[in-house]
Amino acid sequence: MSAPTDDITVAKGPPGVDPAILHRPGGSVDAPTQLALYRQMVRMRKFEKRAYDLFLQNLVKGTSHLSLGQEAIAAAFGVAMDEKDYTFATYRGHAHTLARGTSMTGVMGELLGRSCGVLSGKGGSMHLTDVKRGVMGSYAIVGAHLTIALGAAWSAKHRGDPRVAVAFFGDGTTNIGAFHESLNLAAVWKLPVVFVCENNLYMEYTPIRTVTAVDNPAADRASAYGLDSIVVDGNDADAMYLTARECLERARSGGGPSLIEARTYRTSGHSRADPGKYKPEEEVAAWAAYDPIDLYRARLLAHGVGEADLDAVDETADSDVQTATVEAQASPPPGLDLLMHHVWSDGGSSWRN
Amino acid sequence: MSAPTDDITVAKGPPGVDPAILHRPGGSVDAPTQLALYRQMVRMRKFEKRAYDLFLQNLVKGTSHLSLGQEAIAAAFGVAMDEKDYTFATYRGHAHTLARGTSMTGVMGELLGRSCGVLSGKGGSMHLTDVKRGVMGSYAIVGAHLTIALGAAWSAKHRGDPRVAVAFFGDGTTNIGAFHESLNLAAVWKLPVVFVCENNLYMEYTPIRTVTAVDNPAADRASAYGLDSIVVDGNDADAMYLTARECLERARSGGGPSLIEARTYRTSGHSRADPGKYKPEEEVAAWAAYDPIDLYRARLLAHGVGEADLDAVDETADSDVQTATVEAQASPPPGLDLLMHHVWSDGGSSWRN
Amino acid sequence: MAELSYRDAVSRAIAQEMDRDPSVVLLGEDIGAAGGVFKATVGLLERFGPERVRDTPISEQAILGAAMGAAMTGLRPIAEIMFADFFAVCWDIVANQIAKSSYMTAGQVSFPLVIRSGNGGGLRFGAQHSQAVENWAMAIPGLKVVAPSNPADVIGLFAAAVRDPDPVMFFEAKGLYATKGEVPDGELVDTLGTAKVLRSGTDATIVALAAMVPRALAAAEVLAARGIDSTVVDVRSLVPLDTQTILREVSATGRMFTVEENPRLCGWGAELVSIVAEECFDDLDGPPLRITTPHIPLPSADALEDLAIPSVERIISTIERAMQS
Amino acid sequence: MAELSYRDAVSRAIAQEMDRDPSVVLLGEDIGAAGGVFKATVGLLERFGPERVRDTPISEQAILGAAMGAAMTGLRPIAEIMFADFFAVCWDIVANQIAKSSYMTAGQVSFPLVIRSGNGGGLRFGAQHSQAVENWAMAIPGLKVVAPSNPADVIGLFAAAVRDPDPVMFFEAKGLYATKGEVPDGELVDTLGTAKVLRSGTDATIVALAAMVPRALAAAEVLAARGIDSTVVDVRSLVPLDTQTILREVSATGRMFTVEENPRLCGWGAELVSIVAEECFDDLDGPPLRITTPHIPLPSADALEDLAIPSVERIISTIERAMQS
Ligand SMILES: Cc1ncc(C[n+]2csc(CCOP(=O)(O)OP(=O)(O)O)c2C)c(N)n1
Ligand SMILES: Cc1ncc(C[n+]2csc(CCOP(=O)(O)OP(=O)(O)O)c2C)c(N)n1
Ligand SMILES: [Mg+2]
Ligand SMILES: [Mg+2]
Repeated sequence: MSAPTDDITVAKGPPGVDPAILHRPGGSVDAPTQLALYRQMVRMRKFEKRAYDLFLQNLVKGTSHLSLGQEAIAAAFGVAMDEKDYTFATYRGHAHTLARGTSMTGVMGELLGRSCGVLSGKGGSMHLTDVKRGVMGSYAIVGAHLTIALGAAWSAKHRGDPRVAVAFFGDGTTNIGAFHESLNLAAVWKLPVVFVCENNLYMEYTPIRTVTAVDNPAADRASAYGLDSIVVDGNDADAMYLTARECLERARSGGGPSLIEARTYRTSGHSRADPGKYKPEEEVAAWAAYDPIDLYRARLLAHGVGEADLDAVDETADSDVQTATVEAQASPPPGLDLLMHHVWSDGGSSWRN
Repeated sequence: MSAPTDDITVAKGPPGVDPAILHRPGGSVDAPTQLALYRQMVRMRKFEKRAYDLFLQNLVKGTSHLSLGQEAIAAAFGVAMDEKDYTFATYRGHAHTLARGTSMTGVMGELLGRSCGVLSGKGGSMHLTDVKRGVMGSYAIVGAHLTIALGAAWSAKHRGDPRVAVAFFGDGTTNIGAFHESLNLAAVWKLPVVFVCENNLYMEYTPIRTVTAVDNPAADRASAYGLDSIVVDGNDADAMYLTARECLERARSGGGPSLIEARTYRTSGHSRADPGKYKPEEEVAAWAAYDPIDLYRARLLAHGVGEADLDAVDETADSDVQTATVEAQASPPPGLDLLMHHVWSDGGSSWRN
Repeated sequence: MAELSYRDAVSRAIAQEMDRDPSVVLLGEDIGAAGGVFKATVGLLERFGPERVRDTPISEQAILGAAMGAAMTGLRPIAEIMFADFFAVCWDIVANQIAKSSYMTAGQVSFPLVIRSGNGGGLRFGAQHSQAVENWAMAIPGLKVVAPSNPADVIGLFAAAVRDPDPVMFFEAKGLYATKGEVPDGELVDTLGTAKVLRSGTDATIVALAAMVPRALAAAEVLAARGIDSTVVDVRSLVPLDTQTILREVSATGRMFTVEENPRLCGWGAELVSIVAEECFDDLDGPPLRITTPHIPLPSADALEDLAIPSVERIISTIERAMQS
Repeated sequence: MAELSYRDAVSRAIAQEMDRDPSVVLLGEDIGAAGGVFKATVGLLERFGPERVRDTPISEQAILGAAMGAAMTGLRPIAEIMFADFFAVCWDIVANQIAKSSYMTAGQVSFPLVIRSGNGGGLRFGAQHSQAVENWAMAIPGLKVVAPSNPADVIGLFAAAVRDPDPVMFFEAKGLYATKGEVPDGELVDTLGTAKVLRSGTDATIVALAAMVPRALAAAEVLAARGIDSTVVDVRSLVPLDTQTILREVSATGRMFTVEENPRLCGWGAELVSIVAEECFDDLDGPPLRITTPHIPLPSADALEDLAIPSVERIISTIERAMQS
C-alpha cells in the first residue's frame, strides 16, 4: 500500500470524473467511525478474495459477482445505517450483506451451497438475505428491488417506524423501467428510501456511456423526480459515509428519497466467468491507483492512526475469513428434504390436497 | 363560436400554464395549411361527437376514448407529417388515425364492429390501424407503443428510409417503465422518432400532478435523456404545427428524437363509461373557453379567411360523418370465419398438424 | 341475506377486511377518489382515508413492488392491477420476486398480500383487455390463485385471501361484475383450496371456473332435460387445488369436461385432465375433454367474441356429442 | 460434418442467416463486443458490423419493442433476452403486443422476428435465473415456440425461425450450451413444427424437450437393458406442435411419458396429455404420465437442483414403476 500524500488525504476524485461535479458533504468523520469504515472494507475485500480463490477451485458453483474495488460504498452505508434499517441488494451483494453484520460463515456457506449458508444453500450467491440484520434480500433481476425497497419504506412510514430502506444497484440499472417507476413513486409518496447507484462504468461487459443518453446515469436523472443530483466519490469512504448519513437523515426526518450516484470501479470481472478483457489498460491502471482501501489506509495513517492498529484489523479479518472458510467447508450440503420446503410460509410446498 | 380578439389570435396560453415556459416555435403557417389544420380538427370533432351519440344508443360496444378538446395535436401532426411517416397511437386514437387520411367509414365501422371496419371489427376502437396510410397501430396498454415506435424509427434509419415515427401518448404514460426505456434507447441510437405527450391533466380519473414527481410530466424528464424540454400549447394548432415540423425535421435530418409535451384538456370523460365528475367546474370552464377549434376559427377569421369558407369545411365534415355513419351501419357484422383468421401471417390460426 | 352485485361484493369484501385489520392497505390506479374503473372500490377512500387507500401512478411494477416490500415488513397490502392483461407489464414482480422469494430465502420472508385484477373477456374490449390469464399464475410456483364465480364467494374467498399468509392472485371475472347473487349478512370467510359441487349428476362432471360457472350450470340444466345428468363443480381456487373433490366427482360419473375461458393451450383444464388421467384413469368411461376459447387472441366485435368464449350452446353440444359417441 | 458445441451452433446459425439476408439484424445486451454472456454470439459484431449487431442498454421492453417495430417495417430482427426468466420484465411486448397484433389488425401487420433466450436450469444459478418458461410462451396465442436439444437442430430450427414470417420464441437450453454434437457442413434449414423420433421402441413413448432429451435417451438405454423398450420423441417445436408424430408414436406403444423441465403445473406435458387423452384414449394401455420438476422455484445448491430437475434416474424409476403396475 502506498504512502500517505496530501492528494490522497483529500481524495483527488475518481479517475475521469470532473472534481467540480462531486458532492462534498458537510461534517467530518470521527476516528472510531473511520476505523469502523476501514474494518468493513478490509473484511469485504478479504472475504471476496477468498471467495474468488474458492471459485477457482470450483468449490463455488453457479455464478457470483464481487465488489472488489467498490467496497467503500457498502462499508459507508453499513456503518451509517441504523441497526434496524433495511438493505436491498443485488446479485452483487456479498459486501452489502457483510456490512450489516451477517456472519462470514453464513455468506461463505451460501456461496458454497452448504447448510450453514444464510439460505441453507437454497438461494446461492445472488440472493443473500438476513432479515434479522435488516438485509431484506438480494435480487438478481435488474431493477426489481428498487420497487420492493420503496414498498418497505412505505410500510415503515405507514407504521410510524423510523426505519429507512436503502437500495443498492448499478449504473446499468438506471436504464430499466423499474428504476423510473420506483424513483417517481418514492418521490411522490416522499418515502424514506435511499437509492444508491454504484456507477462502476460497466453494465456487464458494455461500457455504460455507450448505452446511456446522459453522462451521469443516475445523477442526471434525479431532476426527473424532483430530486437533487448527487455524484459522490464512491472510492472515498469518508465522502461516502457523510453522504450516506445526510441522505439517511433526510429520509428519517420526512424529507423523502435520495438518489446517490457513487463513482467507483469494479476491479474484478462482472461475474465469475468474466476475465474483464473489455476494460482498457489505462483505465484499469488509473483505478488501481485509486483503490478505496489503499486510499483510506493512507489517509488514516496520515491522520495519525497507528500502523499496528490497522494491521490488527487486517489480521482479524484474515482470521475471520479463514474461520468462515473452514466452517463453511465443514458444513454439510443442505438436507434433501429442504427441496420441498419454504414455498409457503407454513414451510410446505403443497399445491393440492 | 366567439368573435376574434387579439388575445385569441396570439393564443394566450392554456389555462394554468405559465406562458413563460411555452415553446414558441419559429416560422409561420401559410393559409392553405391553416385551412387544412382547421379541416382536420373539425372532422375529428364531428366524427367523435357522432361516435359518442352512437355509444349513447348502445351501438358502439366495448369501450372507447375520445379526443374531444385535444384535436389540435393530432391535426397538427396529420398535416405536418410526410405521407409515409409512421403513426403510433393509443386507445385514444380516432383522431390520430383520421389525421392520416383513413376513411371515416373504416373507423366508424370498426367502432361499430362491422366488416367495413379497418380491422373488420377484430380490433375495435382501441386498436385502429391502417398501415397503408402509415397508421402502424393503436395500442391499448400504456407505454408499449413507445418502444415499438422506436423500433420502426430504427428500421427506417437502418434502411436509409427517410420516414419518421411519431408516438402519441398521455401524461399518465410518463410514469411507466416503458417510457423511460424508450426515451433512453431512442436518444442513444439517435433515432428519427418524435414522442408526443398529450398532457390533458388526467390519467384516467386521477389528476396527473397527484402522482407525478415533477410539474411537467414529459418536459421535466427530457433532460434525463439529453433532450430539450418542450412544453407547447396543445390547443393552438399553429404552435403545434410549427413544433411538429421542427421536430419532424430534426428527426429526418439525423438530429435524433424529440419529446414534446403538449398542454391540452380532454373535455369528455376518459372513456365511454366516465361522466368526468372528478373535474373541478372552474377547470372545465376555463378550458371550454380555450377550445382549440373555437380558438382557431376565430384566428382564421381574424386573419381574413371568409366565414363561408369555414362553414363549407364544417358542412363537408358533417356530410362526411353522415355518410360514414350510414355506410358503417349498413355494413354487416364480420363473417364468423374471421374468428380463426390472422393469428399467423399466412392468414390462419393453426398451432398443430 | 341480501342481493349484491359481484362488483359490490368486491368492495364489501375489502371493507370487511380493512375494518378488521388495520394493517390491511389498498393501492392501485384510480381506486381511491374514483372508486376504481370497475367501480369495485367505491366508498373505500371515504371510509378508510388516503393513508390506507392509495391512488398510484401508472406504474404497475412499482405498485406490486410496493405491495411486496410492504408485505415483508408488516403490512397486508391489497394491490389492484386494473386489467389482468396488464400483469404482463409487471410479471417480474409477480413471478420472479413475490412468488420465489420465500423459497429462495429458505422462508426468511413471507408475503401476506393479495393482488386483485379484472380478468377475462365478454365486454368487447379487444385482445389487450380481455385475456383470461389465471393459467399464467398457476404456472408459477409460489402463488395461490383464486377466481370466484359469484358474489358470496367473492367475499368469502377474498377474506380468506387477505388472511392467508401467502401471496394470493385474486382474479375477478370482468364479465361478472354486473351479475348479482344472494349474500349472507355479516362477516364471511371462506376457505382457499376448496372446490364446490354446485349440482350433482350421474353421467358427467363439468368442471368450470369463474365466468364459465354460470354457463356450465345453464348448460347442465339443458343437458338434464335432454337426458344427460351432470355434476357441476366450481373450481374456485386453482392453487391450492381441491383435487379430492374433483377426482371424487369425476370418478363418480366417469366423464370430465372442463369449461375454460383461457385460450386453449396449457390452461388449468390441461392440468386437471393430466391429474385425472393419472389418478383415476380406470374410472374413466371416456376421454376427459376441454371446452376452451380457441388458441387465438380475443376479437372485439360482439359476434366474434361470443363465438370465441365457451358459450352455453357450445358446452351443451360438446358434451352431447361426446356422450353419444 | 464437424463437431460443434450447442453454444457455437447458435452463433453459426445466426451468421448463416445474417449472411443470407441483409435485413436480418441482431440486438441485445452484451451480445456485440462481448460476444454474449453465454458466448453464443462471439464474432458476429466483427463479421457483420455495429449497424447489424447492436448492443443495448438493460431495457428489455425497449429491446423487444425495437424488434417488433423493426419487424413490422421491413427488418428481420433477432433479439436476445439473456436469461429466459427476464421475459417477465418484458412480457407485455411479447404476449400483448407481438403475439396479438397480427390478429387484432386483421393481418395488416406481421412480425418476422426471432427472440432467443437462455432457458432452464442446471447451472446452479438459483430461482431467478433458471426457470424453464417455454410454457409461458406456449400459453400465448400468436407465438411460435421452439426449443432444440442439440447443435444440429439449433442451426436448422434457428434458420427456419428466422425465415418464418411469424414471431418465434427460440429457447436455448442453458444447460446444453457446453454440449457437443455432429453438425453437417453447409447451410442447414429445418422445418418448424416437426418432432423427431430419436429412438423406436415398442413398450412406451417418452416425449421430451430440449435439455430433457439427452436424459430421456439415456434413460431409454437403461430401460431397454431392463426389458422396457421405449420410443423417444424430441418435440423440438411446441408451436406449431407435431401432434401427428406424437399421437402416432404414443398410439403405437400405448403409453406416454413426458419429461419436462418446467415446474409441474400447466406445462407442455399437460397439454400433450390432454391431446393424447382426447385423441387416442382407446389406444392407451395406461395413464399418460408427466415427469417434471416439482412445482417449486429452483434451488441453487447443486444437490438440491439436481434433485429438482428430472434426472435420468427419476425418468427410469418413474417409467419402470408405471410399467410394472
Ligand atoms: C432485467 C435483467 N436484465 C439483464 C440482466 C443480466 N444482468 C445481470 S447483471 C447485469 C449488469 C448490471 O449492470 P449494473 O446495473 O451496472 O450493475 P453491476 O453489475 O455493474 O454492479 C445484467 C445485464 C438481469 N439480471 N436482469
Ligand atoms: C399498463 C397499463 N396500465 C393501466 C392501463 C389502464 N389505463 C388505460 S388509459 C389510462 C390512463 C392513461 O392516461 P394518459 O397516459 O394520461 O392518457 P389519456 O388517457 O389521458 O390520453 C389507464 C390507467 C393501461 N391501459 N395500461
Ligand atoms: Mg455497473
Ligand atoms: Mg392524460
